[in-house]
Amino acid sequence: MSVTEAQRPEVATGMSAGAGALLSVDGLKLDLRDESGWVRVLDDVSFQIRPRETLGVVGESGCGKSMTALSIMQLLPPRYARTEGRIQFGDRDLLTLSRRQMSRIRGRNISMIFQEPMSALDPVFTVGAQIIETVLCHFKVSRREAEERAIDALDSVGIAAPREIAQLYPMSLSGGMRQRVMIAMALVCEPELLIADEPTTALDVTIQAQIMDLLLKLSQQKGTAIMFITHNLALVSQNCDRMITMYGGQVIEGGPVADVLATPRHPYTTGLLHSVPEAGRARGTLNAIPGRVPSLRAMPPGCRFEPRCPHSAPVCRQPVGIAQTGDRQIRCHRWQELTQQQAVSL
Amino acid sequence: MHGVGKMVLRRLAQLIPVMIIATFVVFALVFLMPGDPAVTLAGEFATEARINEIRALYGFDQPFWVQYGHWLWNALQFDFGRSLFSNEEVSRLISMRLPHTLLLVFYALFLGAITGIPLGILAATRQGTRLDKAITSLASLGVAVPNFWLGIILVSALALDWRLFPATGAVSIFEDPLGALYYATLPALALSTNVTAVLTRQVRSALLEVLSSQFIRTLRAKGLRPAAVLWRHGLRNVAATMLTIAGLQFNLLFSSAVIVESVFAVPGVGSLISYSALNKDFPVVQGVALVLVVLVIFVNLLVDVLNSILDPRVAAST
Amino acid sequence: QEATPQRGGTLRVSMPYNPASLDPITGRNLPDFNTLYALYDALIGFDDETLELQPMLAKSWDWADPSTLVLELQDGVMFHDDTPFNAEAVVFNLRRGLDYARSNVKSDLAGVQAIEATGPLQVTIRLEAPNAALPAILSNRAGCMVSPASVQAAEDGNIDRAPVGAGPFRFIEWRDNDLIRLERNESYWQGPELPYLDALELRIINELNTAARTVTSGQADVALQLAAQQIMVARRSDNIIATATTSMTYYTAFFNYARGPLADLKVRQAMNYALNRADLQQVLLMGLGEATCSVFPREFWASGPDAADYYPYDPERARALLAEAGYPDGVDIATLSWPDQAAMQRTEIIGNQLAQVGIRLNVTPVQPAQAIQVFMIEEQGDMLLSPTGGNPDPSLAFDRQFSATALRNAGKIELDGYRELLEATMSTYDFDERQQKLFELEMFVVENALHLPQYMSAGMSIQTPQVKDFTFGILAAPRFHTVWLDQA
Amino acid sequence: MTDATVTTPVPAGPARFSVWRWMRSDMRAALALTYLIILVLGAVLAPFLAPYSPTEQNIMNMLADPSGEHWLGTDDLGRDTLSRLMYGAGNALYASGLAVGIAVLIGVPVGVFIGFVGGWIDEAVSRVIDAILAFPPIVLAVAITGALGIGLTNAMLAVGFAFAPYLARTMRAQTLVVKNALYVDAAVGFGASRFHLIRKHILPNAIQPVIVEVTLLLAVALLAEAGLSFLSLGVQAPEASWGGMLARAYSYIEIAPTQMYAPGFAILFTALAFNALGESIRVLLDPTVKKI
Amino acid sequence: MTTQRPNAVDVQDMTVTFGRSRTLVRAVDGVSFTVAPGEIFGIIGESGSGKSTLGRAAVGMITPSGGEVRHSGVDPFALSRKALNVHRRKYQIIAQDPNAAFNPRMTILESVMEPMYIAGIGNRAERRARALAMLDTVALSPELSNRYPHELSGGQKQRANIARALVLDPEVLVCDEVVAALDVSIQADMLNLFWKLQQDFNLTYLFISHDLNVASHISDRVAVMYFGKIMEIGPAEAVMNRPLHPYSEALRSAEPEIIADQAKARERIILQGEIPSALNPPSGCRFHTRCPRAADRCSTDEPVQRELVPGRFVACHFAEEMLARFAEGGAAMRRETVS
Ligand SMILES: Nc1ncnc2c1ncn2[C@@H]1O[C@H](COP(=O)(O)OP(=O)(O)OP(=O)(O)O)[C@@H](O)[C@H]1O
Ligand SMILES: Nc1ncnc2c1ncn2[C@@H]1O[C@H](COP(=O)(O)OP(=O)(O)OP(=O)(O)O)[C@@H](O)[C@H]1O
Ligand SMILES: [Mg+2]
Ligand SMILES: [Mg+2]
Repeated sequence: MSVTEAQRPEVATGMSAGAGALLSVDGLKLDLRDESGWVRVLDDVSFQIRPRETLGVVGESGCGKSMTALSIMQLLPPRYARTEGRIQFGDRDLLTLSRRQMSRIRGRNISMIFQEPMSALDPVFTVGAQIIETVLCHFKVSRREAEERAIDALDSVGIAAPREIAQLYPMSLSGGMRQRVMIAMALVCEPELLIADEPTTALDVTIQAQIMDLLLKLSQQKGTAIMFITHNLALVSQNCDRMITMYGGQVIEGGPVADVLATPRHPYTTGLLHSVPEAGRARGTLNAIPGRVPSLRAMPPGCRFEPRCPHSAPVCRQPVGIAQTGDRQIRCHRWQELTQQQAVSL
Repeated sequence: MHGVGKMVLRRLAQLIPVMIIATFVVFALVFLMPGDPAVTLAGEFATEARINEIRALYGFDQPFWVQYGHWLWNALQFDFGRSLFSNEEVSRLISMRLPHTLLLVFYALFLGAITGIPLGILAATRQGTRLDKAITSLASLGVAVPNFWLGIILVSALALDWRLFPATGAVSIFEDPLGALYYATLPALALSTNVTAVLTRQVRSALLEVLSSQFIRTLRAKGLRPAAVLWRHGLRNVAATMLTIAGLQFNLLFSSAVIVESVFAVPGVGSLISYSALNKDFPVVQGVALVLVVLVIFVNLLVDVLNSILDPRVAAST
Repeated sequence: QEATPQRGGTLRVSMPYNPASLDPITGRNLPDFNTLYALYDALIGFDDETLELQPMLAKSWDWADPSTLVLELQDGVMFHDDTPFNAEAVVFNLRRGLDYARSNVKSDLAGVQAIEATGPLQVTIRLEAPNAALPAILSNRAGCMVSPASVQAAEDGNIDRAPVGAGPFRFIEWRDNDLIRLERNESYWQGPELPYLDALELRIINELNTAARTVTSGQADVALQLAAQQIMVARRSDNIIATATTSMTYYTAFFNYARGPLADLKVRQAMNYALNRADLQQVLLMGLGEATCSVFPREFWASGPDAADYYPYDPERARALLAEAGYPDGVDIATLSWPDQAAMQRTEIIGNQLAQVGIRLNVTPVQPAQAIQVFMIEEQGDMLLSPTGGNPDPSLAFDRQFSATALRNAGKIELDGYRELLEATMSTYDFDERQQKLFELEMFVVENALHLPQYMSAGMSIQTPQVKDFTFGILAAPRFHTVWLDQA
Repeated sequence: MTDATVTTPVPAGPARFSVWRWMRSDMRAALALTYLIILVLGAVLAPFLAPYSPTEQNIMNMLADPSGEHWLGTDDLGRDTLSRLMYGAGNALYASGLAVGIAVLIGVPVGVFIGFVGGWIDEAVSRVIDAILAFPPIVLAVAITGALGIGLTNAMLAVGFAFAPYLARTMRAQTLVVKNALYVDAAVGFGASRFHLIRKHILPNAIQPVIVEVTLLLAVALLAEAGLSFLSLGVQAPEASWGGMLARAYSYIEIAPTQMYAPGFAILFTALAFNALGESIRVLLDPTVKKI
Repeated sequence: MTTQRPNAVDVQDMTVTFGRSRTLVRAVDGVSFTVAPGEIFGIIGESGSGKSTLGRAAVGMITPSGGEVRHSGVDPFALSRKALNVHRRKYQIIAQDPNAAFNPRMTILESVMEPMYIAGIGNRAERRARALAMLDTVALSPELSNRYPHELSGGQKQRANIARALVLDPEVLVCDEVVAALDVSIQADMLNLFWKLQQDFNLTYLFISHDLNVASHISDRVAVMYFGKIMEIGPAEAVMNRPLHPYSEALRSAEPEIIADQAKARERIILQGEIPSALNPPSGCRFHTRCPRAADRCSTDEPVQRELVPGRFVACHFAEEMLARFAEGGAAMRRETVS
């Protein structure tokens, strides 16, 4: 089921975005509308994904991980969502594309898999039909050819009897199987980028391990870059090359996984790391981050983590931008001080 | 499909007690009605002796259980007896009248569907706009309007003033299919408002729910055009809802037909049953009620079967 | 009409009632005659306007003695099934009326002792007692001649739905509550010309407005048994002819005068004085009927000169009578009434009029069938508002309402003197004498205020101008054999 | 336990339900409610407001067209249509209320009971409900009215009986859902009695969709009353009922066609108002839509 | 653990089934364990392995179809319905989903007062005072008490949930996935709270979790469940670091860890396939269809649960081999972890 280079649209080949990034998100802002009006959900989100790389996105529930992904895919209804900024994919700014152009990119160049494998597949079509549909949507091939590709795709995600499984409806599949189908569907057109939004959260650990393994293997084989969204730091630590941490609709820290986890610079990342329970760790002494994420309508004007931050200082009430040092980003007024303190305390 | 076959069998098994209970309910109700068919049978200038004679002749003096049992036994052999008042075989009465009612009901369903479904889709895809509000308001109107009143107004406007349609009557669908449709148009129109309204509402909300569900996002994420998402996946997912609504409406349409048939002088079972119930024409009421109940149950069964073919989840859950 | 009758065409008739049966002796309702007289000829006929008896299948009839009637029959009459009509057939029919379990004419023929074919075309009927009403009875259901062969062929002798007579039209089909189709009897005994029509289609439409509409919209030629509203509407239209003829049906309220307030003559009379019949008739029949205190139309030969206007509208007198009767504060009358709109409307007006003098009606609406049960059999309520009438013979009209055996006499009592007066009307065959006796009986009923008569109804019909020579007779039983369609 | 906290003042929770805010958020419901309030007032104050007595006949002036004297004309007995409409409003509300009341009184307890106990009782009663539901409701209502006797009250009792199974079914389904809710489980864990479970947890949570259905049923009942009156089962002369007025007007449709409109529109508007209110309550009660 | 006092919970060979004949599911199948008073007993397993069912049956919320349950020596199922209702108050469950645990029409305070109302404790004012005190104990600010459930966050609801479970002074608390629905930072907070409450009130916990880290962090001992059976029981730390059952080992290895590079390098056991259908369980050892070590006998003989090392019960034919491996490689492994 190889796809010849010629079939690939221009976006992918003309890889001209800065620093060789496949996807480059720049100052992304997102406003959503609900009953009480517009609210800013994402504020100045910037990050890059390089070809073939796996980027982990972590953060607590509601920090805007999914919204970032959906903004990239432009899957938010325009009536209820406003995006600003730049989302550069290859040589195009996705935000400037027409709906038609965008739907050609979706599923073909960027695909996405979702958290809930239970509800992410159309219950009234067989899984085979849903994969075939994807193929037919992007390639001018015969139905037969599309079928073959679909079977191949199911085979490649480790489904033992792909022909039989293709005849089944989603409801007769287990969660793990469904997620495999989702992956098969996402990868059948061999996209350059796969956005995986908490693909294993609803699964058991053993199945989670299978799925993660499969994702990594496939992405390596096909050279697909992955944006891997999760709230599980450990998963990121095991599976990703680089990571960003989000908080309150902003990216607050980013860099190579090993570096960030070894020497977290933002107090929030530190807090997250310390709150993970472990066997043998003295009970009752987990390092919890006090307080809660403020509501989107009541974000502090300065650093958004300031009210919960153990290192909060008056300067933290000023707005803070993101700083780039080497291949790491950090959004904190006091990161340099804190790094030194840490160094001293060590 | 394996699951479907099983479901049909199960439903058929359930059907038997339901039908027996249903016949019992009607029999009991008709029995409880005060008044005596013997009085009517005896005629305008009857004497009391004659009435007693007739009572014995027809077995009205037997206890309830005997009469019911007798009837049930015959009904099991498809013998519903004869009308007390016109001596017509009930089965013949039904076979002559049911087609008229069915034509009306299905015609009304059809009219309701071709208006309600597009309106529902339109409202759902334009959710929150003026158009949506206008359509939902229209739907409310459709539910609130008394059918027979609408029928009367339709008759006076379309039939009597403009002479577009015949005011009354019916033509047998078997003798003159086009004529039958022509005759049935006004009454079906009067009946259909409810179907239109309910379908509009339900299609709208079901489609909204489907369109906001997770898998729609998946479909769009894999590059499907909005039109394909709506027409292929959205509609297929609400098909079960539409069918279910149609099934429920089927029953309610019979209800409305009772009155609308009399306004339009349609010789259907609706007018027959109300007329016979008032006259305590046991065999007719019984027979018609039984046939209606079987029809309703059968249609619901059909809806379930179709649903389970359309939607595998239904097959699994039953 | 000046024009000469034309042959051919199908007359489409709308009528509100499904016949109960097309067997004359098992049917029971007056509107059945819409069809019965088309299918069957009776032994004796009558004039539509005067109800004067005429020869029909019996060329003549004679009282050999006060309890023996001899009929001479027409020769050469064939039933629709081509079996001959003769004395045997008459004997068969009359015996059937007496013996058949489902026969509703048993009481009509009650006094018949023997029926004999005294010749191929002569039948002799012997009675237990003189009965002047018998010829009239033979013009009605009991006299309608059915083909004996058809009865013998039918299962259980049940020919309700397979009528074979000797009338002008033969039966084709009866779709219950929908349509009855009849075709011309090609060998009708009254001549090769008659009937003029090729076929008759009687469409049953229960709803009167709807029925009337079939004529205005051209779907039918005639609509029968309409109400005043439809006549009023039709009269506005140029190409619809609406007719209303006073009929033998009258509106009244049956009393249970065996008990309660209505056992008191003064209360009954008070009610009669309190009723403004003219108004009532004007509103309900739009002036097409005839206000009366009697049970017959004024023109009818058995109706006396003083009965119809015996109780003028006199509320003062009514109040006085009530007070005399011991009800100075008014009286409550438990009233039963039919639930349909027309009946309710009538009840409301009557109630309103009576209330002016303090007679309060407590109305319970009941279905017609139920009303008989409740009022006449269970003997609940004081009075029942209902139309009635259409008896072939005046004596019968009294007998069936006021005799102790009559179902309508809910109290089952006869006032002193009633029985003698009734029997006198039955036992004389001299027209003038009988008329005199009937006047006396009528006055007895009126003076004793045995019921609350209101007005004579009118047989109402509408038709298109193409329909010729159609009349809706005084019995409200149309005959179609002389009707013709102007097809020009 | 720390007793210090006992004195901690507990500030009032979030704002309670307010009709005013509800109405402001939903124009249609506001309109409907206003209409219904006017209707109720009209019905209650009819003796003072109505220009004429509803039963006062004037047969010399029957079927009059609308005029300054009779705004909506007169009926077949010369009674003032407007006055009858106003008095009829009371009957209309009484009729719908009675029918729905009966339906609730029968349907809700039965539904809760069989849903809660389950087992063969549920199975058996559900079959009976299925059987009754297979009847066209008006046919059932006609039969029951026949058995009870003619009259507005009896007709509406019949409609109530005919609707009860619908409510019972909804209630049963809801009960089944709520019965398995975690909070019911929790209460069982605290040793709650069945009565307590039903009263405190199941009923309040299961009744929601029924409340909506009830509002919608009010409209259906109103239409049913008209229908039954049309079949001469609901009249109770000389009292005014809209259905009865409509049925009566129908016999004069060709003489005085305008008589059809007043009661027809009264029924239409009232049914519309009930529906609008029902829809609004549906939104109001929907926990996923936080309106107020 | 003192042996004098009877066990808080003593389960012997308990079986719980659902459905009948063809739809029969043995959700819990012949399980035995004991929980001492004041102990935190962790139950680990994948979804559908029967953890919740076990927990519910252990405190008498569902009646087992076989085996025995004793609460401090008392058989709750021998009690009358009334007595059971009273008894049950000492054995509470806190369920996984805090969002569904509250009647949406009752304020938090009302919900917390309800158990006392049912039990007939005190008058309204007293109940209210105690409820507020309890809410304070779980660090829920009193101004939240008059709110409705949907107006609270998941963490806050879970606190209220705990408060409600505690107002009747229970002895045993089944904590069924109590932190699964919460974010990490809140989860840490809750775990601390659970620990503190256990200390303060001397509670006995059955701590159910599918998250190995969570369960082993808080528990004294853990039981590993698979498909209705207990595979292994032992001290938390020991089961985590030196699993004696291939399933425990696989779980352990599947659980991701934040030790950046090392983790990637670590040899991971990825189990093949998924939990088989509950309607037709595999013969022999239930785990053999997925077990990397499975041999022929595993599909025929069901391994018996035995005590290999004092306090460690295992049901696997190869348990002895696994134990031996630790005896050899134990030292080396420990060295590895330290560096
Ligand atoms: N329609 C909407 N209107 C207003 N705010 C919304 C809407 N949808 C989502 N939000 C808010 O946007 C924020 C970001 O949500 P998002 O789903 O991206 O979070 P997440 O990081 O993916 O969380 P999770 O881990 O729970 O998936 C949340 O605070 C959410 O409340
Ligand atoms: N009420 C019930 N009726 C039928 N089967 C049930 C019922 N409750 C649980 N089961 C079945 O029993 C088995 C064990 O379920 P249980 O809920 O105890 O698992 P669990 O380990 O708690 O899973 P999870 O992690 O998903 O909560 C499952 O196969 C489940 O389908
Ligand atoms: Mg998300
Ligand atoms: Mg569980």
